[in-house]
Amino acid sequence: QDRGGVLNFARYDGSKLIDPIYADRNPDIWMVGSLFDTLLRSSPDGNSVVAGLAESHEMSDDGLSVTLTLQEGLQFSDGAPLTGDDVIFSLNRARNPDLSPWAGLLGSIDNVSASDLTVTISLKAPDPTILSMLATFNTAIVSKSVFEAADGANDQEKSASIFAAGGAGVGSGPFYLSGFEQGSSMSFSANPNYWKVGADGKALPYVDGVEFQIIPDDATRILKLQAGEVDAAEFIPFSRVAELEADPSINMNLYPSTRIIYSPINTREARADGTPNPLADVRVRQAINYATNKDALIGLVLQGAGKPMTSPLMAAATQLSSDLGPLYGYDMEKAKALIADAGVAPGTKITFTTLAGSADDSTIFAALQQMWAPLGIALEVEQVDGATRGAKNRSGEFDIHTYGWVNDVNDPSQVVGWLGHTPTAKAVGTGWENPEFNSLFEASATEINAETRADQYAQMQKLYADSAPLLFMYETPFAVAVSNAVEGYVQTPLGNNIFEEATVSR
Amino acid sequence: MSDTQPILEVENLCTTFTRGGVALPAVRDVSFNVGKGEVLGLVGESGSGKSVTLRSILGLSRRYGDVTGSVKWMGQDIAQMPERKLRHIRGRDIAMIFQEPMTSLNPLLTVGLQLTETLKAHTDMGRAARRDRAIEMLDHVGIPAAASRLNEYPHQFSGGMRQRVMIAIALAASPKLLLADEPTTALDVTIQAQILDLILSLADELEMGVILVTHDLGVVAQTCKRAAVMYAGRVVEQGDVRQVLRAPRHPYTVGLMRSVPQDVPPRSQLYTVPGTPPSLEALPQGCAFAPRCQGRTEGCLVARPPLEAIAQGRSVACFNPVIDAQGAAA
Amino acid sequence: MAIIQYTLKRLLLMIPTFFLVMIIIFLLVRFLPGDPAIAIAGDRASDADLAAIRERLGLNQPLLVQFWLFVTNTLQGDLGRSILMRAPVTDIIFDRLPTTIFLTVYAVSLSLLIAGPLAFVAALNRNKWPDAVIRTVFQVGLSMPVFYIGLILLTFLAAQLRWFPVGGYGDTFIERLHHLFLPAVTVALYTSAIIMRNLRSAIIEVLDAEYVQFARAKGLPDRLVLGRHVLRNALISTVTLLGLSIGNLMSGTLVTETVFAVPGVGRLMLEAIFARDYPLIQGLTLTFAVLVSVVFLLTDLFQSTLDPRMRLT
Amino acid sequence: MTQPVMDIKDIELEFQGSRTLIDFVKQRPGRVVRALNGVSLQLNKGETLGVVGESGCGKSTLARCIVRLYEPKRGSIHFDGKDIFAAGAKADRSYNRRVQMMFQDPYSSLNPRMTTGQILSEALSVHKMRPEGEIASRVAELLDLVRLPQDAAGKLPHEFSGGQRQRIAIARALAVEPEVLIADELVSALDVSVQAQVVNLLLELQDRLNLTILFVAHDLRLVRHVSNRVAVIYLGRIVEVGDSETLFSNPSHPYSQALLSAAPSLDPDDKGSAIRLQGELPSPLNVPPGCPFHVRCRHATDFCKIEVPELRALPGRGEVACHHAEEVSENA
Amino acid sequence: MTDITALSAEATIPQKTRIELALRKPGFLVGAFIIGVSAMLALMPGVFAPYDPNLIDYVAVKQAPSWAHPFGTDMLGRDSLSRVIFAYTVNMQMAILATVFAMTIGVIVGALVGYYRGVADMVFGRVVDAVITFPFLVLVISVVAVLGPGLINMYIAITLVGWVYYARLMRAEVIAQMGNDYAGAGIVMGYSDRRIIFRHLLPNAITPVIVYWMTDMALAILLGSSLGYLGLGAQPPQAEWGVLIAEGRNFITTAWWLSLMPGIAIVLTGLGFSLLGDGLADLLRPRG
Ligand SMILES: Nc1ncnc2c1ncn2[C@@H]1O[C@H](COP(=O)(O)OP(=O)(O)OP(=O)(O)O)[C@@H](O)[C@H]1O
Ligand SMILES: Nc1ncnc2c1ncn2[C@@H]1O[C@H](COP(=O)(O)OP(=O)(O)OP(=O)(O)O)[C@@H](O)[C@H]1O
Ligand SMILES: [Mg+2]
Ligand SMILES: [Mg+2]
Repeated sequence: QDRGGVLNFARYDGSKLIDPIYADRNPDIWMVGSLFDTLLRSSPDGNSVVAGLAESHEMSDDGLSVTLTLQEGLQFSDGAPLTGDDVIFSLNRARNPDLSPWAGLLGSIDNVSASDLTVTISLKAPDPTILSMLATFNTAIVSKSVFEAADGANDQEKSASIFAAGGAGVGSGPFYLSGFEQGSSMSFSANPNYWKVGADGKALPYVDGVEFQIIPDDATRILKLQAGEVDAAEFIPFSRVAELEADPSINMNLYPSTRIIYSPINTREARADGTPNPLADVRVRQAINYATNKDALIGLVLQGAGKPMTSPLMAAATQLSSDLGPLYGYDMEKAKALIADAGVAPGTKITFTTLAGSADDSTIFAALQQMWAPLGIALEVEQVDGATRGAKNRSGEFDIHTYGWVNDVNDPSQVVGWLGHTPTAKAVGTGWENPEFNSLFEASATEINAETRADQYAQMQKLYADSAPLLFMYETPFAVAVSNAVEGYVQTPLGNNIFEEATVSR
Repeated sequence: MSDTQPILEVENLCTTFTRGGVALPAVRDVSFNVGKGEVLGLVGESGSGKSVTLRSILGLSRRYGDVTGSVKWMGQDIAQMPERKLRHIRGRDIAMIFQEPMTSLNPLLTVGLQLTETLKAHTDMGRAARRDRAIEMLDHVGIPAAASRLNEYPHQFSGGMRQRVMIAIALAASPKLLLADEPTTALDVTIQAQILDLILSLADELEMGVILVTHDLGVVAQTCKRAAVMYAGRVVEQGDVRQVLRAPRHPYTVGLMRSVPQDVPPRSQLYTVPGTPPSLEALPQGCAFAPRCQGRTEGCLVARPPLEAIAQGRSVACFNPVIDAQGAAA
Repeated sequence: MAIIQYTLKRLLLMIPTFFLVMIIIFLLVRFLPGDPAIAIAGDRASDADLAAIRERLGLNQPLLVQFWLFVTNTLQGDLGRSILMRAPVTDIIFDRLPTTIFLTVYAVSLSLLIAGPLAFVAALNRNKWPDAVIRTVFQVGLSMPVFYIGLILLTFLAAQLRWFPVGGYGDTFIERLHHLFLPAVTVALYTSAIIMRNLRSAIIEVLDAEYVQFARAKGLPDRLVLGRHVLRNALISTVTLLGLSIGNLMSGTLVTETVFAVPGVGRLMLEAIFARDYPLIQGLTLTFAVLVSVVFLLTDLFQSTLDPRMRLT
Repeated sequence: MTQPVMDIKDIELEFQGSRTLIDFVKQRPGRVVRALNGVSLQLNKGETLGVVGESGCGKSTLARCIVRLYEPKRGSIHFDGKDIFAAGAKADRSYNRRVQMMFQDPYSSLNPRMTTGQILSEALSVHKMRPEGEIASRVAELLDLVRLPQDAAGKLPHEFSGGQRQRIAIARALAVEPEVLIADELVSALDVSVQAQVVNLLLELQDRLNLTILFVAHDLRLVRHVSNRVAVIYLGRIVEVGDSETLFSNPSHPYSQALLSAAPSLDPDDKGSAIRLQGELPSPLNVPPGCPFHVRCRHATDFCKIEVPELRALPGRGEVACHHAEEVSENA
Repeated sequence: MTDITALSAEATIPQKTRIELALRKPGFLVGAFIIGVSAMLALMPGVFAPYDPNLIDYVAVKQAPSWAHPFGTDMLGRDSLSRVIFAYTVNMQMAILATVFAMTIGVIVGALVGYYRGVADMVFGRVVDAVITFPFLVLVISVVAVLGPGLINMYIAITLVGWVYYARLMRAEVIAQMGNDYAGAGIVMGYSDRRIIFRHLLPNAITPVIVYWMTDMALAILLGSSLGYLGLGAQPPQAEWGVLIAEGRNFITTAWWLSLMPGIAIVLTGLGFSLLGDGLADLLRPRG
């Protein structure tokens, strides 16, 4: 096994603050795992949890408490011992709604206590997601003493100053932060005290460190990789995948992901400006779904590197997803029939809101415009930036727009709540409201019987598929190109960048 | 000709510019001599080629047009001399004062520097010596407190003083010939008198030849020994200043003299030369003055009268010179 | 002494300008559609979360109060905390500014180096073939979009020939020169075209000026005539122009920094706008305004050192 | 002959240099150019009044005040008994019709993009001098009047020579049938031979149209030739005014004497007895106290440094502003 | 007297027509030619483009230049040549619409402020200072962000910022022209201020503005395509050079024609406007 060396990694966007509870953007979230450890970890297939800092865990029968046993001799990256106190501190911090935007995910926790190596989490109500949550970034363990010693009047400031100072000690992940330049670069150094051992029986990670450079421009990022200035580049545009696959010195990796690309459809009776909304009619929504040739879209946008969504609510890699594929397979005749049935006048104008500057969006638009033309739909484009798109989604000022999703949590409840549960987010702003769906969702939140819960999810997916509040598009992998020198780097379906087993040979 | 051996002999000097593909013969076949200590007046209307003549003598017109003919400085032809050699004559032997005192000094450099750089180029004086000489020159042209004004910039001087600074620069290296292009036009009459006095006295002291360009006949009368009259790029009449002014032979000179309102009844109609000077782009075929000339003949419209000597030191370019015209000061 | 007074005067004159600048910035930012709270909390946040964030940022206060806070805080040197970067805006800007300044100065120096001598060649050969060639080449440079040139240079000189690194900006001075060469060339292509155009016509004009003719008539060697009399005068208008176009020059860095992955304030500006990072946008525009004003001031001072007519007595 | 149409009383005019911050800090006012310092002058019907003086003495400023391009700080100008600067008077454009000005630079005073025809018909139509239909024929008449060929109407100013341009300017002024003409250095920009043509035209027109002319020039011979009366200005103040022949042959003010004697004679043998003035021209930025000329005057006494001399009539001469006028004119 | 006849025969200065002189300049000719052709393409793209620019062909993506597709096809199988040609309409429209309002406003404001000076001029001075202390692009991007991306909003943004530059130029030129006596002559003739400003000063002061306008049109195309590149300008699938380059940039090594052709179009048009501007400067100067 090659050991040592530094891995140079080109990112599309920089981290701003890597702290388990404050990370809210993907570039932050996906790096938490490198600096911090969680009590449990997701299994490689993503369907169960395995040991992390806690070597074992046990759920009580009534589902109201979880007992975990920490490994012996755990240390933070500076060698200080990691104890139950740190766990209590970290979990209380994570579930404090005044601090963490993610606190809601831990709403079921009543109390956390620890004695010696045993940590007990008692719950207010049964929570089927709790184990997954203990394997999620926001419950990662931080050092209580480091936080106590840090500068700052409150937790936010302490966190920021710890991050700004960098250095070992705050986490126990495979690396610690050793350098940071806002928006341009970041360095990780190997944590010598990391508990996990590699294939050679010595402590991981194999590399001495990882150097990140932030290069937002896709073409530049690839050029850097091709020029050998970096060893890996993430977020390769799919249009370049084939070219990089052909490059013998580069491995083009397409990691399975939970990312789905879909388009919320405004289902309200009237548009925000008061005009009647043709898309309120489920037949119209179904028709445009049928009229959309997903394979062609995948061909155009992803150069084939993706697959149509098979579950309406989540990526196939997510637990509990049902395979309903082909979900609205391309069928122009059916689409035309539905449109005729709904009585949509030819030349009906529908606005498609896209993200300014996104090549994918403009390709999707161009394709949809052509695909839907036979239905008599005149598709028009409206370009906005991300912030505006979010605001429009909230206020329902759109007909259709593109959106994407990647799971943060290894459990489907988050995405299903977001896409379908009206009280959570008006079903991604579509305004779709189905009482049956809502009650199924609410029931599943406390259902600890795995089978019942699975059944509830299957029903929700069926309901959702039928009324098509979305234009169901496709799932995409994470495309990361790495040089031949690199091995063992992984990006998980949730997007986390895993460097602990990566090696570079020079 | 002049009483002394000529130091400058200009022969058949022609300068032609090109503008938009059209040839502009600004100076045509000009010939004259200047002797030691002699002051030659060059008069003529605006655009008649006075300035270009002076600039061509010094080789400054080459960059803009085509210069032919010969310019003999102390017997040596400098018309075709390469810049590198010519530059040792410029400023040292032949100096020039420009028409516009306001624009002829570099606004960004101190007066002192502009004075001493000439000395540096032409003498081997040391720094201090150059400075002393500069002060001396400024003193000479009547600029008070010269030492303190060396570090001042041109804009801090009035028009008359700038003109004097230029004279000081021109005379710094004690040239043997001074080309003075309308040194007083921009100035008030009272200042004009001071400057002319200065140039004359220096010409006298240093035995310096001077070509004085002006369009003020009074200035010619008061300062020059000989006068040459230019019209449309040519010298049309040349001779002793008294003869030229008192008994002009060329019809143009006659017209010029008579249109000056002197010794005529007040508010009476003045004599005028009809018409306007021709444009260089469209010079008449024959005598350039013929279209305006009352005494013209058929021949004048076809052939160009050469500048011919009609008496000792006197020449006229006209087929039918005026015999008895009364000059203004006759 | 005079210089100090002059500077003082210029600074005083800047007060109303800056007030206006602050109003423009403030209003512009508030009129941006999209909610900074959403930008902070993400699309998935609940309405209550958003309200809390607005409260925390003081965004629910009346505009006038917000403006007053903005002005008073700014005067105290406090530009607020960046929403996006979670750090004080001043820190972030001071972090990034040197890179942009370095890039700009580098680009201007390159431009002068390229355009200066060529402008002389063109002016001295006015309307002859070297002039035509030089002018056309620069004209083409002026007509090329920055992002396109950047792309081409990157692809061929950096990625394929590997003469220059593709991105980043190095640590030592020499490294920086090397790293930032391509971005600087990209910016310089535009700047040098402007300089070349202007300098050429300035030189031509000065060459014909009476005082240059007079300098020749004095018998000065060409070296002195060109260097002392011509260049100095021609430079004044060029430097003025350069100073005036500094704003546009910095616009160039906006795109260049994005293409070349240079972590400067230009790129930051784009990020800030897209993330509705109000404090950062405000801070950055203000910084730009200050920077540009400082450059104007420097240009003026430079001009008044070169041109005694501009000096105050 | 002695009926004044224009009565200028004691006008003063300053140009305020912009007040710099340094001025502000030092609490001093900005730089002031005192261009006119109490000028009084009458213009009689049908006469030509010449105005002479050195460059920058305020000749043009005076001319511009008369046509209301500048408004004096103090003093008044009455035309036909009416104050031209009185409140509301400015709205009356008929004054601008009745009093016309011609400028020194014939090129810059004509709009380079308008043909002669347009220039003239604009003047005619704005002031409704003729019904629309007759304008063309009137333009032709005017061209005739100033002896320009008829095809001139279609040409742009740059296609004319300097003398012709000046004639266009004259035609424009005459188009509105004015009573008073202000000619500011009308012929200074022209060559001697052309000057005479324009001056002849002016004299002829004056006789025909009974115009009153204020003739500003620095060519003393020319002023003497055309003027009935002459005023000599020094540093924004009239130092002598009087009948042209008398003043030229026998100037009374020491400055007039110096000025007239400095003009070089056309006779090479008449070296004249030029009076050489010492010292530089004082600038209007810094007008000396007392008699403004005392700094350069041979006859100056201590009294001259304190007391400003008034313009007073001298028997057998015109009016002179000199404390020592009597002795001085004796000596001359 | 002799002079009456002689005077009317006076020679006027012969003058080559300025057009004739301008036509002798190769730069001007080339510029006029380029812009002429561009205008033609912009007005009638359909006549010259071989294909529908928006026709997607899933099976013919990224084809190299060939006889059928002289500029190849793009990643959606659209014909690049047709897209470049159709982009002429947008980009030439950009050149005009992004500048013409700014110019009109700037010229009027500049002329008024330059003529009257006073308080309005001082206020104007501060506004100019404030606007030019912002980098142009930053201001335009912010305004576009406020108004939302899109061509119309881009024009509004550029106009809002750009008029200042015209006004500054116009003001300076009007003040310079006021130094000429014809403005004073107008006042002396008793003409109204409006007549003096708009009939006399404006036509004379506008030459540099028009020359600048030419350059500005070239810059507007550059700016427009920069914004298109950043996604703030033209809307897809509208073909616009900046967008086309942005689309093609990922394929610069594999399908170089995608970005090269629109790149050439931008450079050529920019060159055309600049050359035309230089030529016009000579042509419009009142003296030959
Ligand atoms: N560099 C040049 N290029 C083209 N034409 C020129 C150049 N220099 C002078 N001329 C022309 O040559 C002619 C003679 O000009 P010159 O300056 O010698 O006249 P001048 O007699 O000195 O007149 P003035 O009394 O006005 O100074 C004029 O028609 C002028 O336009
Ligand atoms: N607009 C102005 N602003 C400031 N100062 C001025 C202005 N116009 C004239 N002056 C100054 O007022 C004084 C008188 O000027 P004026 O033009 O009246 O002189 P002039 O006698 O006509 O001179 P010239 O014979 O040179 O035409 C001069 O010092 C001049 O510099
Ligand atoms: Mg001359
Ligand atoms: Mg005057």
